[in-house]
Amino acid sequence: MTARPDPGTSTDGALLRCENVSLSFGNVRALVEVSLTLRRGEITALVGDNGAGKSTLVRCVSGIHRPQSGRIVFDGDEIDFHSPEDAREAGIETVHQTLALVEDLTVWQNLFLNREIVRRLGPVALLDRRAMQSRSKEMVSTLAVNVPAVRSRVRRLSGGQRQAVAICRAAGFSSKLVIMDEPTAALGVQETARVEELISRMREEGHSVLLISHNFIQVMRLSDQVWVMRAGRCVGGRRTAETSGEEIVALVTGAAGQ
Amino acid sequence: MTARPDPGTSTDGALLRCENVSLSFGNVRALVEVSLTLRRGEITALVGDNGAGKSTLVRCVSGIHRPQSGRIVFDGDEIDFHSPEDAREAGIETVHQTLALVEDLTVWQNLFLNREIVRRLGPVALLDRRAMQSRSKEMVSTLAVNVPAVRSRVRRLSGGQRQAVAICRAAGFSSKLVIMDEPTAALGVQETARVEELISRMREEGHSVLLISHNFIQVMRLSDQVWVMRAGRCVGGRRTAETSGEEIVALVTGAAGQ
Amino acid sequence: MANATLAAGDREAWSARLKDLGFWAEWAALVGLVVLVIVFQALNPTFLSAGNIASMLVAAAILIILAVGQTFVIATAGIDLSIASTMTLGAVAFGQAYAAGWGLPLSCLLGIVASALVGVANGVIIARGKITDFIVTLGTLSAASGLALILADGKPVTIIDPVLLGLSTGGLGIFGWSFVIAVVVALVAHVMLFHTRFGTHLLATGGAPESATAMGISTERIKIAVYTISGTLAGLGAILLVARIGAAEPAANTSFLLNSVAAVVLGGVSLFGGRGTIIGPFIGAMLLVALVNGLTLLGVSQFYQPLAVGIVVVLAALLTRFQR
Amino acid sequence: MANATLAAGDREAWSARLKDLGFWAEWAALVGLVVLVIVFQALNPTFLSAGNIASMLVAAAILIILAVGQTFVIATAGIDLSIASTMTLGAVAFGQAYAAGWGLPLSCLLGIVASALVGVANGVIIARGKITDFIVTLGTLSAASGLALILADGKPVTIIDPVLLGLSTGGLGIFGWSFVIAVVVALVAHVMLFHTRFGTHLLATGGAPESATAMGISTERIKIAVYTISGTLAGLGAILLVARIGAAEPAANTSFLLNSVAAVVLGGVSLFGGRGTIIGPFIGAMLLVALVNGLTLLGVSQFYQPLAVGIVVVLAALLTRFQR
Amino acid sequence: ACASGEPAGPGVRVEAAAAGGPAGQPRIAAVIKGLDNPFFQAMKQGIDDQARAGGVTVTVQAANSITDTTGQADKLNGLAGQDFSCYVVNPISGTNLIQGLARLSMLNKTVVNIDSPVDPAAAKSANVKLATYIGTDNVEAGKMAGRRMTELLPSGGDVAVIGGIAGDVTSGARVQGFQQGIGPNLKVVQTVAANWERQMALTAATDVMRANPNLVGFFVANDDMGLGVARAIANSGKTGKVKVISVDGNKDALEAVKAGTLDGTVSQYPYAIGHMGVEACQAAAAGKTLPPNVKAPVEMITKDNADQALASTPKPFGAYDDPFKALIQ
Ligand SMILES: Nc1ncnc2c1ncn2[C@@H]1O[C@H](COP(=O)(O)OP(=O)(O)OP(=O)(O)O)[C@@H](O)[C@H]1O
Ligand SMILES: Nc1ncnc2c1ncn2[C@@H]1O[C@H](COP(=O)(O)OP(=O)(O)OP(=O)(O)O)[C@@H](O)[C@H]1O
Ligand SMILES: [Mg+2]
Ligand SMILES: [Mg+2]
Repeated sequence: MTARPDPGTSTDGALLRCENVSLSFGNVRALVEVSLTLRRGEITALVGDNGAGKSTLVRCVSGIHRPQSGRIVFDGDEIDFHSPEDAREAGIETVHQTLALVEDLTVWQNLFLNREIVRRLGPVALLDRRAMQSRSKEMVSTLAVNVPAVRSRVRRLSGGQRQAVAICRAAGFSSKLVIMDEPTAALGVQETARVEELISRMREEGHSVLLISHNFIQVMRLSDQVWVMRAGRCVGGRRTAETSGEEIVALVTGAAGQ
Repeated sequence: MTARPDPGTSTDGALLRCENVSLSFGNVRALVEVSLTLRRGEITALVGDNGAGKSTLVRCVSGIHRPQSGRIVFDGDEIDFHSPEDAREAGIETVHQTLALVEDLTVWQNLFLNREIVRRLGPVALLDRRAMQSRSKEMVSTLAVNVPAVRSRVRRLSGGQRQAVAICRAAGFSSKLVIMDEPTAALGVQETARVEELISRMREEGHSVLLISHNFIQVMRLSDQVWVMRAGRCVGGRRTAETSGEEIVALVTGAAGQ
Repeated sequence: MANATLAAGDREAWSARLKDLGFWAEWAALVGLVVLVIVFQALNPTFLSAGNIASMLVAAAILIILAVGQTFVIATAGIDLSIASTMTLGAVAFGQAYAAGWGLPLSCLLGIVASALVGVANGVIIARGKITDFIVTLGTLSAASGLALILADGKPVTIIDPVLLGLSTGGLGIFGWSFVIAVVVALVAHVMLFHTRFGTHLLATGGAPESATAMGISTERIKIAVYTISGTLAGLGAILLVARIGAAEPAANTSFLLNSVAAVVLGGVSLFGGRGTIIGPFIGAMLLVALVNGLTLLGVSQFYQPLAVGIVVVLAALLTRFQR
Repeated sequence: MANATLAAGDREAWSARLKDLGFWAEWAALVGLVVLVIVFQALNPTFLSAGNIASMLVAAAILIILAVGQTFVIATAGIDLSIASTMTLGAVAFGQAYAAGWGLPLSCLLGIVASALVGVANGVIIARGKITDFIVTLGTLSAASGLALILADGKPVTIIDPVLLGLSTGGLGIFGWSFVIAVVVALVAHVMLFHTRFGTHLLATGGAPESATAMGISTERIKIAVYTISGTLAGLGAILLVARIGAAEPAANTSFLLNSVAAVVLGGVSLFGGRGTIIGPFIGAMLLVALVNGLTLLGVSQFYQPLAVGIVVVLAALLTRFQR
Repeated sequence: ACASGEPAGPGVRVEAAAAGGPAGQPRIAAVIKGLDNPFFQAMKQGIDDQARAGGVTVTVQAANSITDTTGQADKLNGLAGQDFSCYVVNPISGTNLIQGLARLSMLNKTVVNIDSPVDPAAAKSANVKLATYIGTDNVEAGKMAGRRMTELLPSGGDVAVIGGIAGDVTSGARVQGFQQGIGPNLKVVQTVAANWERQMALTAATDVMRANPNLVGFFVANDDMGLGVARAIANSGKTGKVKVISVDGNKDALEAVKAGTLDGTVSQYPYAIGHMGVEACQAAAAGKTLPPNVKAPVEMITKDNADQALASTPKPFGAYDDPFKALIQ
């Protein structure tokens, strides 16, 4: 895939830095002054209870929401994404918890959504369906066990198959940061193993990954750094090597301070 | 809740028995001659890869699909549910993988959907909103950590909060069998612990539970019996006490025979 | 103590609500209506005279009843395009029976039954046949007007009946009988929608049909029921229509169709189903009637009226932008 | 070898398809059309005479063009209720310009631009204002017909132009020019929908707007684009309409609205968006035109025609029951 | 017979026994405006009655509604391909049928234009040959109503006009005539469109009376709406104080005139128009030369002659000029 990004472009190793990011929906304070950093070439985990604000933070970084206050610095520049398009341009691919698939489109159309391969015929650009279909077959077969046909509509896939498609899409395009919001929640053992393998491989290839998961064993196994959220606040961060599952659980439940 | 059901009503201890149940969607053979039994007062687990057919089997038992061949015996009677209504009447409550919540209704309306409490005023039956709301508060507080307001619309809840609501609904009404299709997939650690507690408590109270999960640790911890599905077939069943996680994984992946 | 705290909480909640744009959006139709009333009253003082209010209310009655029927259908994510032709058919059935000497009560009954049957047909074809609401009711729109033409042989029947005349001219103070009937219909509909199991099941059917089915709700029965209600209300509208114009005609009444849907949508009911109020469409219907009445009072030229109606409808809808 | 296997596979796939009810459902409009043609031809042999086919094709042209525009909108889960009034406005703008001596090409351009502007207005209000399509286009329906009345001062303008006359009467064999134009429009629309990025983004916007947004597709731009397309096609329809009836009139043309939607739905396009074909609505429009033509040829009485149309529409829709 | 007004087409001599049909026995197709209105039903009745009397076959088709210009064109085109020898057409607008008529003229079929005239300029440029035009002048009908209104209200005052669909041609002509017909004492203060619907006319009239409390009269563009306006006047207790005159002469309207709720209706005789249309076809088939322009009877019905009118409806009660009768004798 892409060449290993040069870790020396910014003074520290931080690829993404959130500083005092806040966001409320009416009375619900979903994010309260959240600050955290992601280092280049690492897998960073984000954990927390249901409703802690993890997905909301992800949506801020990937351009769906705009924070009401605070700033986000990505790759050295302060970002102010007006749309998910901007985030994808900047090099952030996201697997949303809701998957963000279009049920009535086929697997290959979803994989290449807004990244379509076109052939130029003078002034008009026509879709290159064959190219996209054959590339899609490759992409899907690396991940799925019961490989869905790339020409079938997503509506027909099982929950796990859908998740596999969404992950393929995020992993399939060269990007600086891949965000995965509970990517293995609906997956079987074999599929989970493959996704974990993929995540490790991405780190080896120099991508950075932000992983959200409720599976602490997975988090401890894969990540380099863990951030913990509770009730909209970021209540702590640990190097994975220097912490234990128990400490993380204590942070999540509020039994321990920062 | 309800009194402990009498385990002696049918000759063996089987509450539910599927015999050669098959169902295809067009070319997709989702279920191929599936046979399995569920004993009374036990937690039975059903495991298998994504797309193995677990949810489809559940939908047959809970009256959404009708099997194309084979028979299902519940509580001694052969059943032929024409609708989910019939299944609920017969005493089967289901937490679907899709949750089956109505986003635009409030939490309490969802909890009491098609089980509404009414006050009779002569010929008309009016909803008893207060009674339902206060009962709902009780039900939800047993399970959720970040308790959602029972009068807020489900649309506003986080993924985990929704799952909690769906589980409350299934557990809240006296029934012979509660089916849970991946009930903890989107849940945090604390919520997962509470749901597992709830499942154990239901067994103690004499309910039978069918649990579908990709989390083998959970399965080994909770269940009395495990059934394994692969590519639409039921490829084996084991008493949990007499098997190991490795054997189950081998069955799921096809590395072992029946 | 506890009560006092509660009241304080309530008060706070209200003031928060009033600041919330979403609150105003839910009441877009009301806000629009109030603005219109103020503008028209400022420009022409007869607008709020008792006589004019009375005639607006009477003019709004039929539209309110149709909008209530339409609300039930739209809350299940359907649409009843046949509502106006069903009314026409009901009126013609009523007229033919009356002309044949069936007497008023029996003729009324026949009119309502004829309309209700169209509703049942809509519901059964949509629910059992699993065909899109739009196309089925488009078909019955055509079929019902055809039947009305055939039944009436294309001719209006003049109906002069003292009871009907009383219905269209008498009333309680400024509230004409037909408006009183419309209010009663709206009240009953409100109770049905929000205080019965049927209402909850209806909203569930509209909001998430698969979830509703999984919970054992028969969405088919609900669909059939809402179209039957819509047809029955069209029948009631037919009787008020005959009472109002003193004749049963096989005319198309197309304006009632679009206006009934407009009233519902202005009333803040989503066309995607699952949500709805009765008061909203009620006020939406009043808004549309007040608009035309006011423009006529001001003597706005017939050419400028459609333009003005269009602009006001879009402006009122702009308010609903902030909904949810 | 490989090729032979492939062909065999294809053949099998086809025979499986033919046995599958879903396949027939996708082609409900075509099946309906074929059945109608057989029935009418059996009852009246002039039905398939070259002259009658030619006049059916010409009669279908405007409806086809409007249905194509409507398809774009409906595929994004919207609806353009203003399509017929936009056409009226375009026709009037064209007529006024022509009467003022602008000459044919400039007048045509003005007609199309006027209609396209209504489309842009629809799109901008819907996308930026986040208001339901239904109510916005209901508003512009009213506003556009009002504008047309004002522009025309309520009077039709007779337009006698040899080029326009040729457009409405000449053609390639039995294919009148206006039908040829409609076919070209449909072809271009098909390519746009299925072979460009725009088309994919359009279907994504209709099928799952939130997912489309998350993937960086600007659903607002797509919405504005489809309404602009619909308006522009309404303008093209306006020119064909003027050519056909020889006058630019501020008349309502309401039947075109419902028929355009009916053609789209009969063509198997879901009103919930995200799916669609162009050939479906094309055939749907032909079906509706053939139906009325056949009934006229058979001399079916005026009163029975709406009934027959209603029944056929529902029957054809029954076929789509087996879709998906 | 034919005096005033420019004929829509020259009185062409049509070859006897045009395509199909034995000489003297025309096969007739008629395309009229819309059958959801008693006016056109009376026209159809006239056509049917004369066809039966003369022993000729006739197929009658109508547009879906009075505004369905293209639908009517489609219907004429559908009939044009068939084996008829004579076409009776009542176009919705001056030009909407031009295309089909051009085709008929090319085939040398007899075309009889009734009621609404085909636009002469359009007919000329498309080479449409019309055998004859039979109809009433809507402007003239409006004038009669205007004159009657002036008689009823000698002291003058404010009057209002309720028209059909905004922009409709027929409605426009009647209203224009009314304005020409009223004396200087009467003033039209408001014109409202009520879409030819009785219910809308009722609502509109109620509102107009509210806005203009001194209103003394209404001119209404057709009888159906006229009855709605009469109802509005009765509802607001102004019977007798506010006069209503409408146009058409339907049976219901005649009865209302007799009962005094309607103060007058300008009766056009669609029955006679349809009747003469068929006679014209018969005359053409017999090889006779047709008069180019025939005026159908129009009568002002008031309380005095309402009984007479009712007795003979749908036929005119007075004697009228029928030049075709002599031709087919
Ligand atoms: N669009 C919205 N409108 C209103 N409230 C919202 C919205 N989105 C999220 N919330 C609220 O914000 C809070 C945080 O939600 P979020 O989805 O970020 O939680 P999460 O940490 O991802 O939880 P989970 O693990 O269950 O996915 C929740 O209380 C939720 O109800
Ligand atoms: N309504 C349907 N139409 C067509 N195919 C279907 C339908 N429902 C399920 N399938 C197919 O049936 C197979 C079994 O699906 P099912 O949802 O039962 O799997 P599962 O075991 O529950 O998987 P998961 O663990 O991912 O939820 C899959 O291949 C799926 O694509
Ligand atoms: Mg989340
Ligand atoms: Mg499943």
